Amino acid sequence: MGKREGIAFGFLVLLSGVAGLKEPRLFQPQSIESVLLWMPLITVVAMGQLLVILTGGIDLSIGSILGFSGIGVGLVLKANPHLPLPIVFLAGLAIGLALGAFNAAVIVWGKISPLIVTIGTLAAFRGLTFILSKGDQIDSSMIPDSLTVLAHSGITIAHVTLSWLLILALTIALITFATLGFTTFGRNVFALGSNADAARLRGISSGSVQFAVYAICGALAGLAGVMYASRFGFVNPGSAGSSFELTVIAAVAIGGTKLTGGSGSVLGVLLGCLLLSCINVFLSLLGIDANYQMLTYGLVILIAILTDAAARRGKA
Amino acid sequence: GKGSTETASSPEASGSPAATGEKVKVVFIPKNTGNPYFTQVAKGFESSAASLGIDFNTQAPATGDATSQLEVIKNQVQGGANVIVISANSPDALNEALDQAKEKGVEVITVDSDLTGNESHRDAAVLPTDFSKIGPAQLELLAKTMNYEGEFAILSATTDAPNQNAWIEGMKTAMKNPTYAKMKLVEIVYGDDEPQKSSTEAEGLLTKHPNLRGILSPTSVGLAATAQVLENSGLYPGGPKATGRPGIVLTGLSTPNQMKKAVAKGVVASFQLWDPADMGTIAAYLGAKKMKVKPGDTFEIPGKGKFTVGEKNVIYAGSLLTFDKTNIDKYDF
Amino acid sequence: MKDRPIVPAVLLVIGTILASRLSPHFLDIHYLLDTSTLYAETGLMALAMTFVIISGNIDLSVGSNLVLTACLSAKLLAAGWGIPSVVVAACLMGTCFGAINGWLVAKLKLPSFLVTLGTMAIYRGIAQAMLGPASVKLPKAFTGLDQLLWFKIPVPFLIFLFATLVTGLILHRTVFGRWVFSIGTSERASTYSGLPVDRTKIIVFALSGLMCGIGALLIDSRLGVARHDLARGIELDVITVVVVGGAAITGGKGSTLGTVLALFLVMLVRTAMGVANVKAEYQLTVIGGLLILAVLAGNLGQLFNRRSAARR
Amino acid sequence: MTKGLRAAGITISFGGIDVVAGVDIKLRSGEIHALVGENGAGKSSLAKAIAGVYRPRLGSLELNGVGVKFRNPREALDAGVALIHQEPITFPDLSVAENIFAGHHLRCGPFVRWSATLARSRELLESLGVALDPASPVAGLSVAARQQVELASALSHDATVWIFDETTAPLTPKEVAELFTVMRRLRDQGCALLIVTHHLQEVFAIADRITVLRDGKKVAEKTVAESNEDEIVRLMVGRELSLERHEAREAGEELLVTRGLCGPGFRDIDLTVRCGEIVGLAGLVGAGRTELARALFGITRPTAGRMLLEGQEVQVASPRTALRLGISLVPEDRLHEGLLLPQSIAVNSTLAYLARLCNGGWLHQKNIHAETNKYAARFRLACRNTDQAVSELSGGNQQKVVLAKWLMTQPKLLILDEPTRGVDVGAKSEVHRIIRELAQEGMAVLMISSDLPEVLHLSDRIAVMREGRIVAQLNGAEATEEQIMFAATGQQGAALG
Ligand SMILES: Nc1ncnc2c1ncn2[C@@H]1O[C@H](COP(=O)(O)OP(=O)(O)OP(=O)(O)O)[C@@H](O)[C@H]1O
Ligand SMILES: Nc1ncnc2c1ncn2[C@@H]1O[C@H](COP(=O)(O)OP(=O)(O)OP(=O)(O)O)[C@@H](O)[C@H]1O
Ligand SMILES: [Mg+2]
Ligand SMILES: [Mg+2]
Repeated sequence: MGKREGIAFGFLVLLSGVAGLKEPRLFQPQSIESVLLWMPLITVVAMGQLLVILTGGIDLSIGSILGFSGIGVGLVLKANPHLPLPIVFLAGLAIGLALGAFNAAVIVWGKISPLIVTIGTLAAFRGLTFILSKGDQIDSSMIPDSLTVLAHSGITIAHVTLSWLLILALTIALITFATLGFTTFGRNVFALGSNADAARLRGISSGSVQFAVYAICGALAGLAGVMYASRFGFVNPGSAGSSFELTVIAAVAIGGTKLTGGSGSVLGVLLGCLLLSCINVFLSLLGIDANYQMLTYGLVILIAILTDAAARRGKA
Repeated sequence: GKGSTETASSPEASGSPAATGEKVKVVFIPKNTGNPYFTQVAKGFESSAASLGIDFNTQAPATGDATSQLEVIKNQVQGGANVIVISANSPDALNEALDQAKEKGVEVITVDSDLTGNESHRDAAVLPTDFSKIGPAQLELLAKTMNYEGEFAILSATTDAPNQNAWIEGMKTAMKNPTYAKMKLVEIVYGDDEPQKSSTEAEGLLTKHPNLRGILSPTSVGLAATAQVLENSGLYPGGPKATGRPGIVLTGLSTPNQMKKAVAKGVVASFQLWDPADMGTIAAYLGAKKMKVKPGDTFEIPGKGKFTVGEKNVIYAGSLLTFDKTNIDKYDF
Repeated sequence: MKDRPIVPAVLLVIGTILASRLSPHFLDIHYLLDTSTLYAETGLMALAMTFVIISGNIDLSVGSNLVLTACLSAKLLAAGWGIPSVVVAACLMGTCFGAINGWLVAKLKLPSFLVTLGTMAIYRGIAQAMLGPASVKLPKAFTGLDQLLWFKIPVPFLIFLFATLVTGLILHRTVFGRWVFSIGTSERASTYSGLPVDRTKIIVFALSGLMCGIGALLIDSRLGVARHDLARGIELDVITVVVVGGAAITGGKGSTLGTVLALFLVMLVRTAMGVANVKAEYQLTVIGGLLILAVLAGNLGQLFNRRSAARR
Repeated sequence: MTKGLRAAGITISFGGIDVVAGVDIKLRSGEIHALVGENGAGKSSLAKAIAGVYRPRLGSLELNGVGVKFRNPREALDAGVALIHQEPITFPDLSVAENIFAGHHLRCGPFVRWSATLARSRELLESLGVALDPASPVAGLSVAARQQVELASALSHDATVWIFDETTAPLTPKEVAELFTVMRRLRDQGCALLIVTHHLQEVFAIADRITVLRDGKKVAEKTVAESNEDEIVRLMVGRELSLERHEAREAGEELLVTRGLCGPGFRDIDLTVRCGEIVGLAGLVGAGRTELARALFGITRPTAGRMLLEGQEVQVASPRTALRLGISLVPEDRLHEGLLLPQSIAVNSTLAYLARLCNGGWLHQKNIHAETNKYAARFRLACRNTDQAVSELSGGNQQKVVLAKWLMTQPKLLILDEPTRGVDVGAKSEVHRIIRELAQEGMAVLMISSDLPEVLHLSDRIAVMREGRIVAQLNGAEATEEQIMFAATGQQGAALG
């Protein structure tokens, strides 16, 4: 664990401590499960976003990809309610991969800034989601129990259930960790983000690295679409994944990732996701007045950033 | 549609389209696109559009933000709409825009969501049913399943949703009735009509109130999310975790399609709503005739019945339907 | 500075021709001018965002700043303040909220994305905490500025044009503007050149805040009410406009003219589709696709040029 | 069939202008070939064309008698052609070891072999005599250190053709000597080497053959044996250069005085610079000279000690304060600290002086261009016009822009950190002349340079730093290279390789 991760972790412990003083039930298995239920979606998408941000790019379209995949998979399930689960997940992954590959193609071959491309597809994919769904939502009756059950059953340790979704998310985090730390592809991701010119001169194909990260990011957002259906039991073409991009980028950034690329860690991002999950669950558990929740949320995020900055200064 | 012969003969009818024999252009502006509830409202329009001889069109903003409808209103006025039927995203942010439309001779009717407190900015309102009755009816539905005793909580949409707040007020008033003396409203939480937030709030309720017996969610996203949370926790009556205790009952407002599974599983015994299409039918009629209504007026829609214009030009479309295992499969919306 | 925003200009012309074919109601100058009032706030904030983005930063809090200032101004008016003093107060408040962002970014060396992500929630959060579900009505004397015409041009549009002129001159014709470009190109080299880097950043964010303040007055006047949930998501519109106008999100590149043309382009596309009854879902798809195409068109020329020259 | 690399008729154009026109060059195995020429002559461009960075418009390459075409640097490396760039191009966020192996990681399937990477890096760095920890990050290393990391990276390839583009420029004699050992070893192993440099004594110390470029054309190819420095200089610049001798000047008032100044990288600095005096600051790479200069200019804060300017105690809190006090610094790292690469020459050269050049805050284009043109002419800047982007200039010409920027501010104290790194002989003598003129007019100059002849040639006084301290102060007229190197290394007999 690096210094920055340590700080993020410390902040998290402090936050939980303070909140726990006010509401001891925070440490009940139920509350912990609530936090853990918040995690999977954001974690999976954040891993993709981490890859993208490490290369110095950004993907704002993930929320719309999530929605599109959720609807797409929902329609598939509506037609074939008995589809085996692995195929359902693969379908989500494939839909996401296709949309991500579209982003990638435009960014790499069109040489357009990722921000512009994904602002564009943020709107376009959402529009396509509406068109695909014909404006109807995927209701709970179209989503089989075998899928929804994954959100609340899993491995139980000390009365706390780690849902299958969480386990899937953590597995993906682990794979990302291994990929980034130990494969040449992962190292090329860092190299590209650290200095794109140098990467080119060293013979790293920035095009294929970029293509891969946006495609993977899309695929993971697509997977998250299936997880969304599993977690909430319905998918609305308008609200599924909407504004998710800011939450995810916040998690990645709070986890100490440099937004200009080249530096960041999976552990840090996991902590960022955990921090956001905690804030959201605590807001509800502490019974903070609904009208004060946004203010509190903003303040906590700002304090987290300031803590990180103060700690970095202390080091320097 | 030059050949249209059906023209409004009502004395209140006005405006050029009728005079020139052109079809009345009616546009419906829902809160946002992709919302199944408003799809159903639009069906009401569509089913009567042909017989009324109106040129009907739905134009939704992409998001349900307070100001997202402004642009749609301006564009529709420019596009020659004669009647704007709108489910307002905000009770007052549209005031100025609607006034400008009215100045240009456009009739403004609100459906489902009125401009509460700003009624002068529209000509008429078509509301699902008498709002003062929804709160008590919901409470009664919940109370019955709770055996009129125990703690319950409300999961609403946003803090500033006028309809929600009106209904919750109605419930609070009804709570004074001695029938509900043994019931206690422990908390009102807001899920912002987001699945994520609604789920977290519902989970929070279960944790914070170990003696909770009931949850009431008069919003479809909230009800669906809470149903999923209850199902997962197994705390619903007869659920795996509810052994030796009565379980937590859940009810609220939602469309039948969204709740079919939860009802089948017994997570939700019963819930309520009206048929949103009724509002569409009535608004289409009012629009087609370009009626300038005033309180006390009555009119009859063939096949629908007689309607009376109430205070502040409000027209109630119908009555509350209660859905449960026995009847839910008869509905498809 | 050298690269002129040709692409938005060309698209604007093509778009206008197409739009007038799409709907007979579109090409109506009064209507277009009237519609422009809906975009006045976006436009003002985009003018300042051009500075912010050229300086290598981003301001996500503009929408929240706008709303908070709008609510506070409405409160002041309701409390009986006179209109002139509220106008001054709104400008000051907006500037101040912007300067807070700038101070955090410049003095504490925090990434602007994170800072303004935080203040985005905080500013709107304050508005919500202050007003709750209620809305503040504005006095009649204050409303309807968007309907006020001066030589048939709505006042908000005039304000926007005036702001364009002023900010354009500052950005492209003054030493300060040059500093903004320099800092965005290389903050380190600018520091070594003795430029007032921190002060410039704070001013840039304060300017962004000032535009939010002016925008707040416009939106108050236009809607007649102030609530905490207005102008949600407007920051993305603002950033889109600036980026389509040719500003590089990495800093050092962009122009006022580009931003203005891009604003007109976005306005044109939305309005044209709206008046032609294109459904929201198709509108979204088309707008998203057009955005990409617009930039792609600009790049095609470059790609072509590059091919013919020696490759780096 | 000859072993080695042959480039024939290489022509490279930018925007329709041929910056290299029909150059033939032959790099033979077991031979060190020097490429010399003025700034902007096209040396780096030619080197890049050979190594697959640029694709030449015309011309062909032949490696060991077989025709080759490199579409990118990767293909060149795979074929055994390695280029060490003029400006070190590194990944600041990555470790030294990873910088060495980025792009060609030691791997096992898709996985990186980390321990092998670290071990190999350590070996490579040791073979270069560099004491850098392979696990440490590259961010924060000096230009010289980064240059050595890049060198190590190149050496990690099994290349047979090596191109060193001004690799010695930021290095002090000790490091240069080590580098020469490496070059000789490569040559003896049968590699073909091309070195680009502006130091002709280096050429004559190590090269076997010399090619001279002028304005993109090859003007001569000579063996070292049949030529001499004067001839090469004449061929390069196309005119006679008068190398003025050092003349003693009368030093004026004390301008800068430091007493016990400490800070990151330096300690107990007692230094005095008088008006009209040029003080040279010598030392090895990493001696802390740059750090001292930064502190004097207000980039970093001294932790202890006093600094007096014209007798007044001053706190230099920022470069801005420094500028107001009349202190200017020509920084060492021109790419990151000196220039706004995508911006024009005019923008860059007037950046520090802009506020004074344009009164009232309005840009005064006429003044800006007049001032820029003045300096462009004075430095013989090779450019299309002053609106050309600095990124398109050759390394030496970029350095001239940086110099122009700081001379415009007319400081009282001018601190120069490697002012002539990458500057050709002609321009260098021009820069020297200007520095001397400025001193004559009463400016105090503190010059950091790793180029000992330059230090000896210009300085009235020479301070030598070692491990953050000033270990010797020598009289400029009497000092010798041996004395300086002795003080800098603390051991006898260290000298040029
Ligand atoms: N990317 C580019 N675009 C346009 N012109 C360029 C570009 N790169 C180099 N040039 C021009 O090509 C000419 C040769 O540049 P090059 O870098 O090869 O010179 P050099 O001989 O290495 O000089 P130096 O000794 O200063 O390093 C210069 O006039 C330079 O301005
Ligand atoms: N080659 C190197 N090996 C080890 N450390 C180095 C090297 N180069 C720089 N450093 C680090 O940088 C610090 C100071 O470097 P600085 O750049 O100030 O020295 P310098 O004398 O100016 O060298 P240069 O000749 O590169 O200008 C040293 O204390 C050391 O920690
Ligand atoms: Mg060169
Ligand atoms: Mg140095």
